[in-house]
Amino acid sequence: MKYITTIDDKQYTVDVINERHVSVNGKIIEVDFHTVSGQPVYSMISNGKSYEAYVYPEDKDWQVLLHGRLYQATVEDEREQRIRLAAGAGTAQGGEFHLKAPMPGLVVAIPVEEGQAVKKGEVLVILESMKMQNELKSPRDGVVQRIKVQPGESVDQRASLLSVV
Amino acid sequence: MKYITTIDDKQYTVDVINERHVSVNGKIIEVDFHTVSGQPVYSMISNGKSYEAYVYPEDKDWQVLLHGRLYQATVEDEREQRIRLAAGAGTAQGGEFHLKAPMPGLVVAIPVEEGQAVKKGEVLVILESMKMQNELKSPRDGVVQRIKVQPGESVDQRASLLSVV
Amino acid sequence: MFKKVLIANRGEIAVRILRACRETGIDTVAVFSEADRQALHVRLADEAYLLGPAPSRESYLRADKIIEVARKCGADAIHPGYGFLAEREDFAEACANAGITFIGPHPSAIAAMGDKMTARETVRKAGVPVVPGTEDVGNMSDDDLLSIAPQIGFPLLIKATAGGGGKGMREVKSLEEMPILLKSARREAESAFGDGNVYLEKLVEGARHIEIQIMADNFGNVIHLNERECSIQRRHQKLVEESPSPFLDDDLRQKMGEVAVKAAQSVNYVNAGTIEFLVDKDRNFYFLEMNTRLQVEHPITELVTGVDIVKEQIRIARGRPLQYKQEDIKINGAAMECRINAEDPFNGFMPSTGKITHTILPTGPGVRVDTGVYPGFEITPYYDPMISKLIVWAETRAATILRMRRALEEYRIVGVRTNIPFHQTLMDSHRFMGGQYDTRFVEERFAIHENKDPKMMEIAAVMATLVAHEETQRAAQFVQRNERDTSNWKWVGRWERMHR
Amino acid sequence: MFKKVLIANRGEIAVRILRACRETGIDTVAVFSEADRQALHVRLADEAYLLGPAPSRESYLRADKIIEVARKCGADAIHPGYGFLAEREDFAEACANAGITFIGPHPSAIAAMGDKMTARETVRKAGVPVVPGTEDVGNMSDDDLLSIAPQIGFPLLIKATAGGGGKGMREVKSLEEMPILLKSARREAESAFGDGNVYLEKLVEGARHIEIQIMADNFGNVIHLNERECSIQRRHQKLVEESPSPFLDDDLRQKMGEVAVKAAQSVNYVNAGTIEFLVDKDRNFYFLEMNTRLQVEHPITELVTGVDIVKEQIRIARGRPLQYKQEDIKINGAAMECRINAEDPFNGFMPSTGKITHTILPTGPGVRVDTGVYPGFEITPYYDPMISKLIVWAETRAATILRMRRALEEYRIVGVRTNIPFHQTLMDSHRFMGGQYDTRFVEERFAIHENKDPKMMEIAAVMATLVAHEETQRAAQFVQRNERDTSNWKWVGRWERMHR
Repeated sequence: MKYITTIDDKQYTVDVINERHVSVNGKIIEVDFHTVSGQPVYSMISNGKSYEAYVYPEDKDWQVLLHGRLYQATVEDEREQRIRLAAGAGTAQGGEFHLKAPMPGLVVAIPVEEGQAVKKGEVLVILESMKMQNELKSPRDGVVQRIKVQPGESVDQRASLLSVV
Repeated sequence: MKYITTIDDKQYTVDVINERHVSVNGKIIEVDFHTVSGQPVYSMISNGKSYEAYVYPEDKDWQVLLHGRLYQATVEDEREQRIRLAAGAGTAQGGEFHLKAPMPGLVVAIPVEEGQAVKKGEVLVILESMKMQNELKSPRDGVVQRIKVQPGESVDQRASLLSVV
Repeated sequence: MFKKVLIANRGEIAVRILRACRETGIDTVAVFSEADRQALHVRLADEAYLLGPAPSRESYLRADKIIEVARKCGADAIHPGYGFLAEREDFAEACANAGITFIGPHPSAIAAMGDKMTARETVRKAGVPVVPGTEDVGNMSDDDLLSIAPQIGFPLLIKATAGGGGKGMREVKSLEEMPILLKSARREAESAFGDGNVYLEKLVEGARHIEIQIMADNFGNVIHLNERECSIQRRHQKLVEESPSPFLDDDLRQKMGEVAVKAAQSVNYVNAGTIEFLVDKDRNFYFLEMNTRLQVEHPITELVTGVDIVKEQIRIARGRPLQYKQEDIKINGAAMECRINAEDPFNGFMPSTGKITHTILPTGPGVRVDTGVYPGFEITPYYDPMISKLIVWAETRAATILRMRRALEEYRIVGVRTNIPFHQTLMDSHRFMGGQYDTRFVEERFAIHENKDPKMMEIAAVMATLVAHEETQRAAQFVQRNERDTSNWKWVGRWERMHR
Repeated sequence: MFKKVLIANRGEIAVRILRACRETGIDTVAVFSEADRQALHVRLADEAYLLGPAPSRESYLRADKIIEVARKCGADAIHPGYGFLAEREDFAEACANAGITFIGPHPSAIAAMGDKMTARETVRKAGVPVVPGTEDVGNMSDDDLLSIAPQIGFPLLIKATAGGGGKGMREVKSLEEMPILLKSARREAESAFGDGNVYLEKLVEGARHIEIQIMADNFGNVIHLNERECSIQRRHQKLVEESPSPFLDDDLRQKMGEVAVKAAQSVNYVNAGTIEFLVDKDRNFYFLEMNTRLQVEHPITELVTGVDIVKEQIRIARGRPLQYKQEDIKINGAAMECRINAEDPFNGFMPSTGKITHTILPTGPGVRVDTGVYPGFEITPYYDPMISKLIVWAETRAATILRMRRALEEYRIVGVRTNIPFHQTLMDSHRFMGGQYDTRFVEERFAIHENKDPKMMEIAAVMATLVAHEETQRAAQFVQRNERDTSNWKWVGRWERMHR
């Protein structure tokens, strides 16, 4: 069974050949893969090297905690990727970014205005939570639209704050 | 809902009145009972006192690990107890005891013979396992019957070794 | 002798104090907010009482309720931990009035050190060097502060009079930006301490934050337990502490210790406390403030001196003399603490809320973990993001760093993001290893690279794929065997849970 | 400098050694049996290789395979841990022949001390006092032993020549019972060591088992790291160890230390080793045997001396001189270790196999846990029942006992029975607290009462009932909502798993 697995911007074509063999981007490797029962812990021995990872789902992705580092992997089979690419062609790049509150908190400041052009990394909202002031930044260049909250307002987790178009 | 709960030889009539109240042998106590999510850990606050216990099933009983001590509790509702008592009347006391291997191992010695009378606590079989010689003892007085193994024999876990009638 | 102590706190420090009580044969009383019903301090205590809803103001800051609980359950003493009510003189006073021992200094000492401006004046008169800054005592208006600022010179710091822990603190580079920063500092101070009052202090550049732990009893004995180096900070929040400091020599250590004892004596201090200093490049040191309570980072001092600070606090509060003389206090090896916060170091250290589904603690030689969380724990936005402290001891500083790396790698926390990758990167930093850092190091000269080894990325990809593949295979089997009465998503979720 | 070390062991000690390597920047190679594929030492190592089926003879005792693995993967050295191949001179020899450093003494020293009869003779000649017993060297027949026994006097001990750890050891009260005990001792020795040879030793009554840790380098430096008191035993298996011993004073400590160094020197010993002594009521001490390897209980010495014994073993094997001189070794506080075994103390300490479903480790000040198990770990009958070591340090022996009580209460192991209740009862024993015990204490003068507080029994009953009640309620709801396609039992099981 063939999968396309993406971590950051890197794509891996992983073909699960059988229980002991996998090919990665065409290169066949032997794997001894085990689940530790009752835990999301997996152990893989490949070519003598031992790897332990916690692998668990988060939204549609897989989180892989490997040797103390966290990797976020998207795993799709060929069909899924075709569907996504077909669907995504229309909206993927040009889509809106909806800034949501990552946690409940108090909106301290909104240093941008509707219609304002922002760069990737620019602060959109300052949200106070866990006794800290947290800067919510724009993940890409765009124009601010639909600011739905005001400074001083308390918001719930996942509340829509504003959009970047 | 009323239950008869037994620990060792002690019986408790526990009536779950509602979410916050339980009566134990007729005495009503207030309880604040919580599960710790994803774990068999329970926290109970009653009359200001805080208790944490691991409660988990084993065979038909419940194991309660409370303040570092382990209790084995049998919980039955009234109907279950009636059925058991009715069924048990015929066989309970006079039933055979079937000695089974608590773990895989090597039978080192069988210091008893068929037909021999044994007392509670007398050694029936010596089983070597985990690099230790373990003495399997009779839980009650009786007569040894049906010895199914020989010294030097390897046995699997739960293999029948002999009976005490 | 205390028979019962109420711990007016939550999280790891409540558990820490509870353990000290248990090891001294004292019964423990926990108090908790609605958000903390399942918390470890509640489960481990002998008694536990609800204070109120999750927000601190309605629970852990309710001095009246806490004293009421203590009185009703017959507690002899209250340990306030750090934060919350620990540095409120009115709370210490109220305890005394209720006939309950407050495990900490006298209210007068808390008051004297609690107002940071008063504290500066008090210790200055006792001959302790202070950072140049506002010298008046009392509330100062924005106008006053704006007019004084140029005399102090820029850059300077706005600091909360009632403050501590970096809250209500702002760095000011010029007069122009000062009004807006004053406003936000006051707002933060008001929200953190209920007091928006601020003062100014010159920013000592290239400085290190080094503090001295002191202990004092009711018989006039005051000793110091050497220093802790706390310069690894981000936004004035300490992240890593170590003892001894790689910057101090015995001579400076002794001088600072003596001055710290003097500062404590200037307010007739009793119980455990900490004098924070700034030390500049030329080894001049300046009093910053005194924390009149147990510190988060007290364990590193415990590991190098062998003194159990919390047990000693309890002894002192019981009216016993200090068990130690100054000459008993030696430095044995080196200790370091990493504060493990629920925040994402790859996303601006954004706090991460949610449920911790699994944890594996590092153990083995030289490793101590002080934690209040556990699998199933829900991290809420109501409290501090610090979820545990990883504390390591070894014979030398170098061995301690290597051990910390090992322990960080072993530590697994699944379900929320943590700053463990930050600590890992820090332990790999040559400047940190060389002890070459000051309080600006993390923000100005340190970058957390994701630094992903391509080989490991490939392994992660393979492992994720194999897990996804197994799930698909098993889910398919499961679906075949059962009527599907829920959506596919739900089945996968259920399957997931079943196989944990 | 070693770049890669193979650890020829499993369980907690493999993890312990692995951590030392990691903290020294050395890559680690694990080896494992089929039963241990998921074990912690396999998962934490950099490399891992299968040896064979579960039984030790087909896996961890396969010296040939282990050396082959080491050669193929390019390991510079092998650490044998304790047990398995640790005291096999042929293995140490084979390592040397393969050009791989054996982290331990020279084969000649292992051989000299490995044959217990030879060892007695060797140290006796060096002026070390030994327990009266058989004085010949070489295989002795049952007839020989039966004829010598009356000269030694009863009670006496049959001991395995190749032995250690109580295996193949039998206490003999009279000549009559001796033949059958000889037979079973030889059988046990044969199965444990592949060598059924035994010898006799007078049983020193009321004796304490006290051992001295020594370390020696290749440059003729030999030091001792003081004593460990190991008299808390059951069937010659140590259960609790402490350092310092409550029985020794500085004078006796120094004498025994000097004699231990002499014993080590008598065989040109290099690396870490332990001289076991019996100490009688009158403070006479007798050499018992030398363990030419790391001991299970080494951590308590680490905690009181500050020396990392495993790291020092590696340094010595690398040809470096000892980092310490005798005068550097001080006793700081008191440490104690409880061996946590999977066995049921209420059922004759019967080993308990099965799966560990949950564990919570005790943490916080002064607590160290060395463990190779984890939630999901399956305890098989193939290996030792010891699953972890709980090690505690505090400033005084009394504080250590109190801390151990706290830690034992916090330790949760769910799924198998453990001897934690035994340790809890021991820590409550007045005789133990008073340090009044010898090697027969546990078996002869100590009873583990269930000692169930009626109040706690009632609480346990209520909690069990509430859990059972909740399950019934939820199972009923679940059944209503779904087609029941499996038996009720299965549904409950599934429900169970889903809600974990």
